Amino acid sequence: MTGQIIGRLIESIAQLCLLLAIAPLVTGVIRALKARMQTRRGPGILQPYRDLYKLFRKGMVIPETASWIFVATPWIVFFSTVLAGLMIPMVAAEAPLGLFGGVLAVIYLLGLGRFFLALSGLDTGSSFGGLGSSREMTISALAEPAMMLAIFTVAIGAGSTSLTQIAGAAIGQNWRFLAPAQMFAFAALALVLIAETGRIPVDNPDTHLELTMIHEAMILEYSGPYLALVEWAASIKQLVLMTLLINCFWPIGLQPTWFGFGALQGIAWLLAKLLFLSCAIVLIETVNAKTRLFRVPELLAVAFTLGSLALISTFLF
Amino acid sequence: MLLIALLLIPVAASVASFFVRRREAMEVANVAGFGIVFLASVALAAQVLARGAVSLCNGFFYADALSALVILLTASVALVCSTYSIGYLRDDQQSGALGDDLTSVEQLALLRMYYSLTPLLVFSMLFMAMANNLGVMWAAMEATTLASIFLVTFYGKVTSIEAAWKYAIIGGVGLSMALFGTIVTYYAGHSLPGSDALSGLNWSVLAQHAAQLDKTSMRLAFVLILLGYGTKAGLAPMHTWKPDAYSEAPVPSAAILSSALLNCALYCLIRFYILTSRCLGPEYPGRLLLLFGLLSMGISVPFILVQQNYRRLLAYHTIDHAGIMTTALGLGGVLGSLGLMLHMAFHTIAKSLLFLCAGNVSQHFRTDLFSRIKGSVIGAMPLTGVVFLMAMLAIIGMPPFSLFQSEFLIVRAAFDGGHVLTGVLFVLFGTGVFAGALLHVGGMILGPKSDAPPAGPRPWRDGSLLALAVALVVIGFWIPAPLFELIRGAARVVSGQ
Amino acid sequence: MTPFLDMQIGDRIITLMAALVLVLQIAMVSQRWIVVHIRIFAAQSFFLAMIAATIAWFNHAPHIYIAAALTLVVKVILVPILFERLVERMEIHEEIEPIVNVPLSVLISGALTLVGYVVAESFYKPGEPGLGHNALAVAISLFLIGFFTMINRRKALTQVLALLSLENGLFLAAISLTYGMPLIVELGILFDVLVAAMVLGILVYRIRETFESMDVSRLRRLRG
Amino acid sequence: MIAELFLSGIIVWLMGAMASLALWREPAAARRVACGAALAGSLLDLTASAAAIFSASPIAISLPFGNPVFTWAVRLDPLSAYFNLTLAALAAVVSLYSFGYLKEMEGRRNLGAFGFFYNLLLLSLALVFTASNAFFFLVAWEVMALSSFCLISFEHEKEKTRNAGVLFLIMSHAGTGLLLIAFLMLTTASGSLDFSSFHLLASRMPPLEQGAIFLLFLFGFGVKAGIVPLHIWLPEAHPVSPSNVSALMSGIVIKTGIYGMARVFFDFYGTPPIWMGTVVLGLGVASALLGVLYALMEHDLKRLLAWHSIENIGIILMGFGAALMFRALGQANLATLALIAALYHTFNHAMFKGLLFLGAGSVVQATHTRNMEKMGGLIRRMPVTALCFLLGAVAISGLPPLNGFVSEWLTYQALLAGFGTTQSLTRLMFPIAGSLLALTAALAAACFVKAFAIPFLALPRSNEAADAHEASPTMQAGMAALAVGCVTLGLGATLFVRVFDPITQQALGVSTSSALVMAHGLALSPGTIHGGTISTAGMALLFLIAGAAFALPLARRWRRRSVTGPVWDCGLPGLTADNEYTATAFSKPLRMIFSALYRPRREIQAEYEVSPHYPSAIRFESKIELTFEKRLYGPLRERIMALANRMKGIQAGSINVYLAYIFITLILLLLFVVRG
Repeated sequence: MTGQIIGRLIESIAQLCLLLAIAPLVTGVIRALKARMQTRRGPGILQPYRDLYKLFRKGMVIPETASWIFVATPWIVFFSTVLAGLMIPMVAAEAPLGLFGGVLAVIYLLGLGRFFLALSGLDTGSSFGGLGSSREMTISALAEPAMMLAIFTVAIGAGSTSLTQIAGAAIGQNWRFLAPAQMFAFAALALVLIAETGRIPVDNPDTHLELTMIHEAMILEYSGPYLALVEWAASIKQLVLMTLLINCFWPIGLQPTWFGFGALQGIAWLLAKLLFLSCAIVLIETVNAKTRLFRVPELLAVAFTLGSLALISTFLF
Repeated sequence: MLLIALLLIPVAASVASFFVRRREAMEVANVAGFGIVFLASVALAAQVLARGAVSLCNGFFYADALSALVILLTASVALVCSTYSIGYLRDDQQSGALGDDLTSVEQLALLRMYYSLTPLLVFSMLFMAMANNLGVMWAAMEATTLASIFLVTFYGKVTSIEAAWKYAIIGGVGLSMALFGTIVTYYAGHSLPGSDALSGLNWSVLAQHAAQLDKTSMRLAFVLILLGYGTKAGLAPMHTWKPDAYSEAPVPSAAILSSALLNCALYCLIRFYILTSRCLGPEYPGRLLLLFGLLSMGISVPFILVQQNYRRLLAYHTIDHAGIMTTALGLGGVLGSLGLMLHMAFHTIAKSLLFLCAGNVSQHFRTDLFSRIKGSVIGAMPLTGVVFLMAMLAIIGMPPFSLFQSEFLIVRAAFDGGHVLTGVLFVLFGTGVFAGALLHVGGMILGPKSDAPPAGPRPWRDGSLLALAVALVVIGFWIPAPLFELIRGAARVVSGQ
Repeated sequence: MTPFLDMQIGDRIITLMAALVLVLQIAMVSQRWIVVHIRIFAAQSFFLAMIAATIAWFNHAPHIYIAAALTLVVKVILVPILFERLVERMEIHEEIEPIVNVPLSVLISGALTLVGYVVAESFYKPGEPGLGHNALAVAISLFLIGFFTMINRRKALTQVLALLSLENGLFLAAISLTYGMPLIVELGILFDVLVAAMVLGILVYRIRETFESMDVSRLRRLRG
Repeated sequence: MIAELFLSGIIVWLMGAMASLALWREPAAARRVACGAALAGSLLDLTASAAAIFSASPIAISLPFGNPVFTWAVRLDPLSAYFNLTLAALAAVVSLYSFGYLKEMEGRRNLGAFGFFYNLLLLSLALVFTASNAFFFLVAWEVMALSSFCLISFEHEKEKTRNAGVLFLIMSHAGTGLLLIAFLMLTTASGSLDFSSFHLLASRMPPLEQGAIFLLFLFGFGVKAGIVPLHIWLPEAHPVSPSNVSALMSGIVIKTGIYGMARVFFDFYGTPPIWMGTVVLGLGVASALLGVLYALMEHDLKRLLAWHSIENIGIILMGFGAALMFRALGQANLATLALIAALYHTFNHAMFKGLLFLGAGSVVQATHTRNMEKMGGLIRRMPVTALCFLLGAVAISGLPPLNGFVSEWLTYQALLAGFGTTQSLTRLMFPIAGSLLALTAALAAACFVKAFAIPFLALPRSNEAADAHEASPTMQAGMAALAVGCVTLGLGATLFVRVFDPITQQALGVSTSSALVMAHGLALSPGTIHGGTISTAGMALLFLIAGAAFALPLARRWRRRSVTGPVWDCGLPGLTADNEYTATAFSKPLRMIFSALYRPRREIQAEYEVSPHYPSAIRFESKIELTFEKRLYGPLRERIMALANRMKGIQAGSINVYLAYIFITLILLLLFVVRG
């Protein structure tokens, strides 16, 4: 009993460190790869760490119109994202906080963060913030059904919404993702991921043009440590979603448990898979242009269709 | 003895108010007379409850629970209306509604006419309710028409004469059909022993030997009776006189016509229904009654939906309820007849109350049209407004008011009897009427206060209003055991079990 | 003379007079002048009284004599006089213009007579003393034609007349079917008829006063 | 004992009604008496029903009213008791709130009448939930409708209010008509009016009747519950009534429809055919989606909340539908899960919707407008209200760790498990419904970002908003109580689910709370073979720890380094409220994306002084079209009225025609007699 708890505790701390550590790395890698693809030199892959470090040491400006919501939001976003991160299997199939919630909880925790981020966007009274919040909430709402369908497909396969169960069911059958249902679901979830993490063609993470930006517009008024928190949370969220994607559909190298040398092997696999996925994302980002906001629904409609195809094909095959 | 008293007192009141000179005297004569009549009717009800059917002058007068109930209802309505009409007519006299160019003498003549005709009307209704001989019953019914015609023309307006004419002619035709029916019934019974005696037309006698009556004649007779007394009850398509007469007559008379007189017409129908169903079985009369009942309910719906005159609205409500009670009669059986009798009692209270409220409104706002009422009734006269709304909700079958109970019983009877279509139509029409009534009356009563001066005190009218209102509310929660027994007794008379 | 023979004669006489009554009714339908209208009504009522008397004679039913006498007094004398007075006082001259034109209405009344016979047939039982069912047919026809006349008339007064002739039908039915109702009932009914005639007369008068015309088809203010 | 408690609650309400009516001349006294009695009665009822849920046998009481034909009988079985509990919990708080809320009206309005109808409403609600025969149920049902009508049209001098009240009463009465027919069909079959005689009766009837009764009940109760397309009265009636009444209306009155359905579906029906469940599930999805979509376009704060009531009713119906389908498929455990989800959400909705309406009430009272565009910045002037409203918003958006999340999660679990229960194509309905539920929840979140941010955050948009003041203490207390309720129902889920055991036992013969609770009450599981788990308490705990350990100290440290400055205003000097994002602007993307449904119309009027590039004033107006009102009910009404007007020709005034009617009838009947 107590042993279990302590075990969970260790796992949680380990995964927590992993999350906090490699989240900026992933962002950095993606940026670097992108630069390379665009034949720019670009920043080094460690740039995000430098940014965070710098921001944390800076002072900050709080808008005079802002209320306590503005101050509370970064914390809520950060904590809820991290908490979501502890509920997914990264290295081992056993999610450290699996007991506290499955995939639904993950989605809704991210939702909680988004909710407050949108509030803070409107809190300052700047029209950019409102613009960002409005677009963010719209897109995420439209992304929701597709995501849910994809997740249902996966969950139905495992007969559970517990990620531990899902991943556990995936272990061993490494090529399961070739099944049509899995592929459709994967595609759907990938599209959703792009929308959720604010990547081209839905949003452009590294621009500050009010016509194009969504996420950046919401957090336009943040500065210093709070900006650092929000950015960090964003990268963690991206990591979480990517991990979710790869470990649910492509469980190669997923260890049954955290303990023993397997863990290192698991981490290695994880990094490899993340790298692969990042490349894919970079590819997509480079070959596509950002679409108009009112084209985004079409993209998500495609995702929804893929999701339902996935369902139907589980139903057929 | 009671019966004789019940008949003589109204006549006395009528004669008295015909000869006295002062208005107060007439008022006293009326109120006192109807007061005594009411007490007598209560006594009669008690007697009937105690000793069953009362009969007098070797069966010329005959009063069972059914008659007792009708008499009781008539008497109570008459009493309330008499107290109400004191305030009402005084107001008319002051406001010159009787006719602007009338001298005080002429006005007094009008009042005299009113105060002496009303007791006559009541007299003929009571007489009809206790006459055993069907022919006499018919004669009394005709007398009610004759007595009420000049109440309709009371205001002497162009429209009121028109209304009176339609009332008289249609009523006359209807009653002649009823008479034809009565004759045929007599013929149907002429093979019975002692038929050529006076008692040959006695309901009690015919009811005993109903089985031996000539079948074909009874078929014809019932059709004629249905059309005839149906005209008086205002069943579609013989209902056309009703809105006109009710909207033109002075409000108290309209109240009496629409509640008490309706009961009387239904009473006649019931008597013949009993004979016919005992002779031919309940299906034949039942189906015809259902047909006319549903038709009346259905016809009243569109007119209520698009009505602009609230007194005509009430008139169409009466048509609707005549239909409801006819349907109940057609359904028959224990439930149906109990529902019918309960509904008769409840409807009498609610409908007369509604007319009295309408009277207050039309006297204060000087119009019968919804559109002309500026501001809200409830702002101008709170009591009337509240009571009006309450009574309207009651009449459209809203619980906790009592009419819901009777209508519930009737619909249940319909379903139990397998008349699913009837039940469904009943509910459908009920909803239609509900919508129409609520749209109009809700809009009239609720609303902003108008800047018009609020109405002054009206002790007589509001007193009568309150009395009825209290009765209406109380009866929804608790019916005095004797009254319920009386109603149940009447229902037994109808269902024969 | 055996009662059987009497019976037949009685039947003949009654049928004959009933036929006359019917003819008069149809004549009323086709009639244009109010005064003549009233007179025809009087004649019709007279024949009714005669029928009543005959029935009373052949069936030895004394109380029918009273009914006959009352009919004579009320319908042949009082009511016509009352109405002719009314006509004079209101100096009505314009003739009746029916809603349906005369030939058609005569045809219709023929058809109604047919209906009357059809209905009466269902009452005919061979077993019974013949006296009656012919008369019943006539009675029903009278009733229906009278009714039709009411629909067909514009003038208030003529409507009242039609109503009364319709009641004549009832009277015929009463005496021929059942050899008269119990006396008191007859009295009550006749009294009612009398009062009704008076009341309607007064109404007619007031209509005339307020509308400067007796045309009831103009009474169309109350609608909906 | 329980019976006495319940009866005393009833009596207290009755007394309160009478007393406040009697005191209508002294507003202050009337207000105190009315609210006091309501509060006391609710507390009594609360204890009674709480005890009744777990009492071994249902408590039957017969009230001393009615007449020999009809008995006024009530019975407290677990289901009734549960809904009574919901009622009492909400009513107590709302009554507390009303102490302060009604003070504003003193002298201006007849508080005596208000108190009368308010107590009458509570009374009739309690009786609706407990009535044990068809007749008495309908009586209570209509009394409830009537008192709601009087409370809705309390401010009847406004025409909008009058129309809303009348529309409500008419539709509700039409629904009652359907119920009447359905009940009487059952009565004819059972020969008695008593509910106990209907138990499982409907399933024994021939299929056609069974279906007819089902549909009659569904739509009869659906009108009151406000399911699409019978919802049109709801967004009209709820906003116009006083806010404490709106809280009751949305919180509990529409739940009477849910209660009725629960009673019918799980008491009168044994194992219904599967199409019934499908219909209910479909209606649920439609109501949820349309409700939230229309809410998004709404800028009247209370109307927005009213639309959300439709949405949540839809979510509840999804649970019912799933439960019915599972029953048809013979999956008692899953049926239990779905039923629990639905009932749980019922209670939750009562809590957070009550909270939101009370919050809206305070806001409206402070700003004298219901239009969000005229509010703003209230979080500074009304901090308590703002906090409570925020909690309510989080809860209704189904975000963890509050109660809305728990019940929606249970619904997901039920729908998810449904896929495996059958091989037929119907199984596809479950995940589709699930994904649409996700869409609904996400849209709701978007909507409540708007509903909280626009009124409470940034700069005030009007003078009223600028000098708004915090609500009175009792009002704050009321809102706080409900907020606490939302939190506890969220964190204490594992404790609360035990309440459902008696109900599911009674309805489905299964009690699963032991299977639902895991890890010593720390986590909640759907009770399916290896379903996932959640632990709202755990999440909250972690949040607290993290907050205490990092957030607070760091925030304090960083504040020293922080300065306040103006918002970035693109260089144009001075950010004013005009620069702020409006509610209309916020919902614009969705308005464009779903324009097929909304059919938006926009009008722009600009006044120019110098050149067309520099307008001096712009007036922008955007309207959407309410499809059902415009396409379904409007034409229907016009048709009926046109028909009625045509039928008026019958009464054309000509006496000859009138006589002709009678004549023709006579001839026809004569021929009928001769022939027959």
